[in-house]
Amino acid sequence: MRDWNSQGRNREARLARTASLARGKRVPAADARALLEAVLEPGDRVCLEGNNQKQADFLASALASVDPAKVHGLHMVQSVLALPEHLDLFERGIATKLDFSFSGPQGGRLAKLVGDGKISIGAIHTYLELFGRYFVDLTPQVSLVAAQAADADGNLYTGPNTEDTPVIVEATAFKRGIVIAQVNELVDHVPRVDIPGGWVDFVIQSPRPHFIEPLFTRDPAQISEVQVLMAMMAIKGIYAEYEVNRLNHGIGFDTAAIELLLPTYADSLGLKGKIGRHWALNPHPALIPAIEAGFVESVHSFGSELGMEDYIRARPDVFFTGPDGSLRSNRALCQAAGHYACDLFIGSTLQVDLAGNSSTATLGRIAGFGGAPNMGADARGRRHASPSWLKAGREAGEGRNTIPRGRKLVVQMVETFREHMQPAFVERLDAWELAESAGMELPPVMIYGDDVSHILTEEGIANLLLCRTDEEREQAIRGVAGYTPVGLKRDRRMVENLRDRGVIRRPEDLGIDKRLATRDLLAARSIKDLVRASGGLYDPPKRFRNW
Amino acid sequence: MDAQTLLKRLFPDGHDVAFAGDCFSGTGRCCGNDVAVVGTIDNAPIGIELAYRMAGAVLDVVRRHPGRPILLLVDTQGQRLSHRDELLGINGYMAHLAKCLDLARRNGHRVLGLVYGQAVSGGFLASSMLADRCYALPDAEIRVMNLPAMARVTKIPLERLTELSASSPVFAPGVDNYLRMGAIAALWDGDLAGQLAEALAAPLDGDERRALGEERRGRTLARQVADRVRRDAVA
Amino acid sequence: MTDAATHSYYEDSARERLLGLLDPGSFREILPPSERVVSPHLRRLDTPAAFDDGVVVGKATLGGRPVLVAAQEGGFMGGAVGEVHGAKLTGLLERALDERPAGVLLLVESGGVRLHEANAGLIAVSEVMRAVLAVRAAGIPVIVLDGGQFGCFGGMGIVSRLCDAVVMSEEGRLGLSGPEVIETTMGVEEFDSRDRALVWRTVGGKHRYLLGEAAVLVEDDIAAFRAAALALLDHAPDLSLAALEAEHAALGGRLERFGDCRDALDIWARLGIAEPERLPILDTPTFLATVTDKRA
Amino acid sequence: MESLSFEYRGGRPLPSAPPVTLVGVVGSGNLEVMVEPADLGGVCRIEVLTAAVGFGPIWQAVMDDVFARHPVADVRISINDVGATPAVVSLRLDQALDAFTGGQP
Repeated sequence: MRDWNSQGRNREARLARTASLARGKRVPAADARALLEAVLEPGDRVCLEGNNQKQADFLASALASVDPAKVHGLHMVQSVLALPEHLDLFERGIATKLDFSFSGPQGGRLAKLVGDGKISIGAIHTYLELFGRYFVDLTPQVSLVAAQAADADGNLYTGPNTEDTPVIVEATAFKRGIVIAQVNELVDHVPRVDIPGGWVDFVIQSPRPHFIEPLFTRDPAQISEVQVLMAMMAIKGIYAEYEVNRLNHGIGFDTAAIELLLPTYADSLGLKGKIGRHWALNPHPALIPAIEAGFVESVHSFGSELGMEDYIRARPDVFFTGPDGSLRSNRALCQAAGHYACDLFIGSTLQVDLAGNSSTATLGRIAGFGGAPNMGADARGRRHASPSWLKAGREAGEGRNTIPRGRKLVVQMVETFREHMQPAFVERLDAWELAESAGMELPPVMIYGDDVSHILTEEGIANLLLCRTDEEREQAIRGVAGYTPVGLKRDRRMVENLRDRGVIRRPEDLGIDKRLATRDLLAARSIKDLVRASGGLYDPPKRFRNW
Repeated sequence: MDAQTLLKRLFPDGHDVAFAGDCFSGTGRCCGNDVAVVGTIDNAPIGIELAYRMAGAVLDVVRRHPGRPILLLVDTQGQRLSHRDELLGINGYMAHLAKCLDLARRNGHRVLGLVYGQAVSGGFLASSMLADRCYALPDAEIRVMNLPAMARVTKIPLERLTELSASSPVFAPGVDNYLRMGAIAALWDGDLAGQLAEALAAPLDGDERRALGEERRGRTLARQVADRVRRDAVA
Repeated sequence: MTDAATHSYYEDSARERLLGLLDPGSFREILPPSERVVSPHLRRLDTPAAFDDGVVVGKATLGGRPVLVAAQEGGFMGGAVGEVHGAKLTGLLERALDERPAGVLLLVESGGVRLHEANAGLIAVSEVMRAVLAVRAAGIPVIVLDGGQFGCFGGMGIVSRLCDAVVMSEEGRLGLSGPEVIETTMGVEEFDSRDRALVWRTVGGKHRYLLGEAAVLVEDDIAAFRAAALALLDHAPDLSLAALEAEHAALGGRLERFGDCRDALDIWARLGIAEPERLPILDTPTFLATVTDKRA
Repeated sequence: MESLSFEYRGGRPLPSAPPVTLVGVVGSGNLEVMVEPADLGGVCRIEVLTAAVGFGPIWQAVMDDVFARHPVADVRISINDVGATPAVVSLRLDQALDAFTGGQP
């Protein structure tokens, strides 16, 4: 007879091996390694929580220290490879297979380990894909997560950085997996229950609070005049034109400049209440002036941002907060919101090719994708209308015999040259070479060209929705590529023609006086200005202070 | 040369210089003159305590021995590099030492410096460089930074710096470079006491280092530029 | 939010600062960029030079009174002093001996000696030091303004404390060895230069003001710097033995009182300031009200 | 370092010689631009000293466009550059020439 509960019995066997280690759900930090050795079985799929913000760092180092003779061949399924320990697992043979989204700072070492045959990569995903596969074919047998606090029943309080924890725990706990949480403190009563105790098997108080990176803080002092000009173009040439009210911004100084121009430049154009009202966005400090000026009505977040706690607590009408007053973030839901419920994504990139494909891949580094492709892709399944979506759809469909349909605005915002005169526009993405050298099935493209609606540079905006042929598309891109080799090879007549048709628009075509593009236009020019704008509620991490 | 030997050779008629830690002070007799001495040993880093003590020694001479010449014998690897010295305002202590030396000069004390060991950056700046004239022994070492460190900071290849330093006195360590640029009036060798006596008697006319640097062709712009800024007519 | 009523000194270039600080239309530059008195040494090291060698000098009026002014440009080589740069400062100070203006203003922003011409720079700084003291001895006040992005370190940190008064904003920094230099030489345990809160509470304007190293603390507003400079023109320089003995006693007192402190917070607590950890976040008026009568 | 020189003819002389204009700072990713009246027989001469070597053709293209926007004669433009991008170079030149010509085309 077939055993229909083998997973349940396997779970019981694992738990039985831990009997001597746990008191209730609590395990002392000193026994973390022993717990992992007892619970894990060779070949397990393991999710080690960590994103670009919160990290289950204590459990990561405990896992990296297990005996490879006992625990080996693990298949890691995790959002981000950020800590050295994440790769130590593979170096020591504890893990061999990897499915992930983003590797950021470890990208170089990851490429080397892949080259050495120590890691076999299943696939590089976007967040939503990876989360989706947790419920389909990559369900973790063991998950190691991080939270702020736990009570005796194992109820977890994540504080503002809930992030990936719900989706990981849900997938694990309801398929008979084991959930182990590291917490900063053990308390009698958690301020709110972010993860019900019934879904959590073990709780370990970490000797140190879990690491958290203030990744979304951009010091306005570093925003350049060129970025101010580009932000003016984004506001006047895209946000105002399409009445963009639901949106997501990538991380970067370009988009921070837009946030800081809302209360000044956008307000001077009479756009308050007409653009930028609803956001899927981490609580960017640079958004404070726009919130205070009354531009922003709501913000739902993937994660939180260090230093924003008191400010968020004082603005519950804007942010999603719990009864305890602190932010409730949720990466999976915010990614879904960004994909389906937003009309615009705008972000920067490293390279754009002549079809508008963009990539942040560089040779010798496997960096992955994170969430940008989920935001920066037309939501083909979308059915609800908005003025912005309909207008973009009309432009894309004009002159074609197609049924009416909307389009998402996906804007790539790049200066034509990056630092050290590296051109942002190229004939061929480095991603091709990376794919060949790393044996990848596809070149790692961040945003596909057919999803991109606009390319915005200091030279102008190219509206790719209005291009009717590949040749037009190519010339529209060359026409905003400035003095890069790609830009210099433009067909000048064709570019002028595209400009006449409004496919390419220069600052002067948009009625923007370039002389106004100075840092004086920024609603905050320093971190201290942001603190002031917040009424002293924003408490920036010390590395961002100059006081 | 160690400080004891140096003092013997400078003051063959005797001295009562007392050593305390890395600092010394007292009086030497040179050709019938009493000369106040303030100095440091062992390449001492000049931190706030040392700067403060040296300033105190200078003030003491001004107060108690009006007009007595002061000879600075400072051997230093530069200012002390520490968080705590910065916290307490080391630049203020260095400036205080400089002000005290300048006070002595204005009150008629001849102030001379003699570099006998190392003279580096801030430690040199706040002491012997404030003297009416500064001299050096031939084997002394004067610098801001050694070339390998300079290459790292400026990102200019070491080979290039080394090559250029053969022809330019402007950046490389070396007593001769400072001599050519006018900061060192002369090198003392042999009869140190005799040279000290001469230096005490030589006439003075303000800060002559720019003119000297121009004359010796080690610093060709400073005098001319400063003069133009001082005298150019302005609309 | 950028307040139309204030104009940031920190954000401005050296030339913009002069325009905002001095009486409108009064500034006349000496050895302007068109004279092309540039550093020959930078060119030999394949490094771009600036037409003013990173310092603007000239004469102007402040509140109708004649002044000589110099402004260092931190954006060019960190405001570092080379042969020409230093000679311009020295020449300007010596010009004061001839012209006897109401005061000399030094808008400092400098990492110290320019390594590309290190010997020339070091000697030049010592010439500036002697010239500052000569001007003060002649009864003309020399006033330092320090609120730029690059702070004031190295030889210029010493120069600043030779002057009659230092006016700082809390963004300004004043010290001898920059935190990066200390970290590179002595290790990150000695001074973590990336811990900006630590850097500012060690060498920033508020701490300098509490120690008495800065005479006046103003907001980062060019009009506030102007008002402070104007008020200081009436300062009478005093370099007498009595004055230096008083300074000696004060510096000795500082060593005795705070010599064992390891952090600015210890010093502030010892000054009798309640909740010293709150000082960094206070705006300038609140800070000044909080520390009244508490300065060392 | 590299020095580059460009000359343009066919510009319009200014009615009166304006004072020398200087904008920008010789700092990383930035440049200073000095514009002076000069008796050059109707020529506009641009002299560039740049820390970034090998970008002559890009400078040429940028300067062509600058002159098209500001066709001036008897003007000497001097540039000290520390690897500014063409966007920053164009911006500084526009600022300097706008200030120099006082808005005259």
